[in-house]
Amino acid sequence: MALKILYFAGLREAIGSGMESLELPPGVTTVAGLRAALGQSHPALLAAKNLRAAVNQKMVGMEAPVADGDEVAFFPPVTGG
Amino acid sequence: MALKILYFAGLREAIGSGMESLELPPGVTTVAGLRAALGQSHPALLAAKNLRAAVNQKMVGMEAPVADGDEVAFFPPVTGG
Amino acid sequence: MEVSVQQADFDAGAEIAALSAGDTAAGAVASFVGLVRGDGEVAAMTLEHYPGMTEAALAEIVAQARKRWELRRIRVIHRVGRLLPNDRIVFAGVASSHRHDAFAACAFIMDYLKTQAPFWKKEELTNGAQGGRWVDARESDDLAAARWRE
Amino acid sequence: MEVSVQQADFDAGAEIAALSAGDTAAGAVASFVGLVRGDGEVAAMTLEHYPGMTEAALAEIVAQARKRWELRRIRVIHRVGRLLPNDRIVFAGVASSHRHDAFAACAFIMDYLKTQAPFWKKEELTNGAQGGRWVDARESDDLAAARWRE
Repeated sequence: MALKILYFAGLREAIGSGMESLELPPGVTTVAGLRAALGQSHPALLAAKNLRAAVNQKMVGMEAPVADGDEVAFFPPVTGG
Repeated sequence: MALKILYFAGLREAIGSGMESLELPPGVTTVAGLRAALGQSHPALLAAKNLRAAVNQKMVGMEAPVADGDEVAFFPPVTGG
Repeated sequence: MEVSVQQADFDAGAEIAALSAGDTAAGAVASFVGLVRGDGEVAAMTLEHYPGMTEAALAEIVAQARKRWELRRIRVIHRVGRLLPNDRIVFAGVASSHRHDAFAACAFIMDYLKTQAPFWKKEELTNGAQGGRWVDARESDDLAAARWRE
Repeated sequence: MEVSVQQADFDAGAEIAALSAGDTAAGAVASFVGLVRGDGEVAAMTLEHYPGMTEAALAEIVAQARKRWELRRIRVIHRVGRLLPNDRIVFAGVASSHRHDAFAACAFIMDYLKTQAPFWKKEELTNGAQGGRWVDARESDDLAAARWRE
């Protein structure tokens, strides 16, 4: 089952897309690994300082696991409130 | 000029009056001294635990000075809010 | 008008709106509403106060808050007279550019009001106990006010 | 309903009233309204969010507050979309039997919301700078949230 990848705010604008769908790249087991793999086509993902991530709508650290079928979101630090 | 003495809440009820006017008793220079002097006719003033006082509408300690013409209030700890 | 002592109820929404109306520096409004609690034992309560001193004490509390934090508008309303369980008693609202100042000042005003403003509550009991019962001051309120002096 | 994410404005007075309506144990209602600040440089701002996660994150923050304090009703509303200076952005309201619990929980909810809820603000500048400017997260907000973990 494919991964659903979401981008928000300035990162979404830099990448030029808010969503994509792809198979889990071979060898990727964590958010950090996914970031590195996606960064090959989206350099903004690698350049982002303080990048935050969520897996299945829960904020997680970069060491968190990712698996087939997950919804993974990347975004800058939040600024609501 | 006479002192104006005010009593509030439970103390007012115990004394049976909310206000009286009197000359500064001889030798009385502080709130504590006034309390002792008034206590001869109002035992509730002496019996009151945690008695609070205000002179000219400012909360003060028992050691605060009193002078002719002052408005002095005695009352239990406040319970507003 | 920053402080009011009144029998009438207040409109918390209108007060909160007024605290920031037209003031684009007021990014944060913290407020507090105190209500009469009812545990079934208390049928009503009557708030007595010390006219003249009450307004001065509330104004002094507001002035102290302004010395401690960067604040915009402030509003304090305290009701007096007879109130029923679930009735509103007190409103404190503070506008500031920063939420921590607004929260701290609002909590400070309530803690000081509880120990410095001359109000006294007398409860009417549902069992009809004659004359009612004056509410005792709580040590926890003194401790709460004391923490701001540390 | 404890949390809402909506474009529409909210009525703080109605929300505060609802937090204690008919609940005689709710003697204290602390609330917060956050507004768009305007310093002349910012003409408007647009709030983007992560639909689905936003509601879950707010509900999780409310659940954490309930674990820490004795609370009655809680209400959190966050607006999204385009807002002007002085517009309301966020409401947080907490009812409790005790004012310190109400104040602490309301401040906690705001501190956590600022760092845990997926909202992002983009400012439109009055000088018309193309594309606007994303608001940077502030370290002070991280520190404010961190103090609750101590």
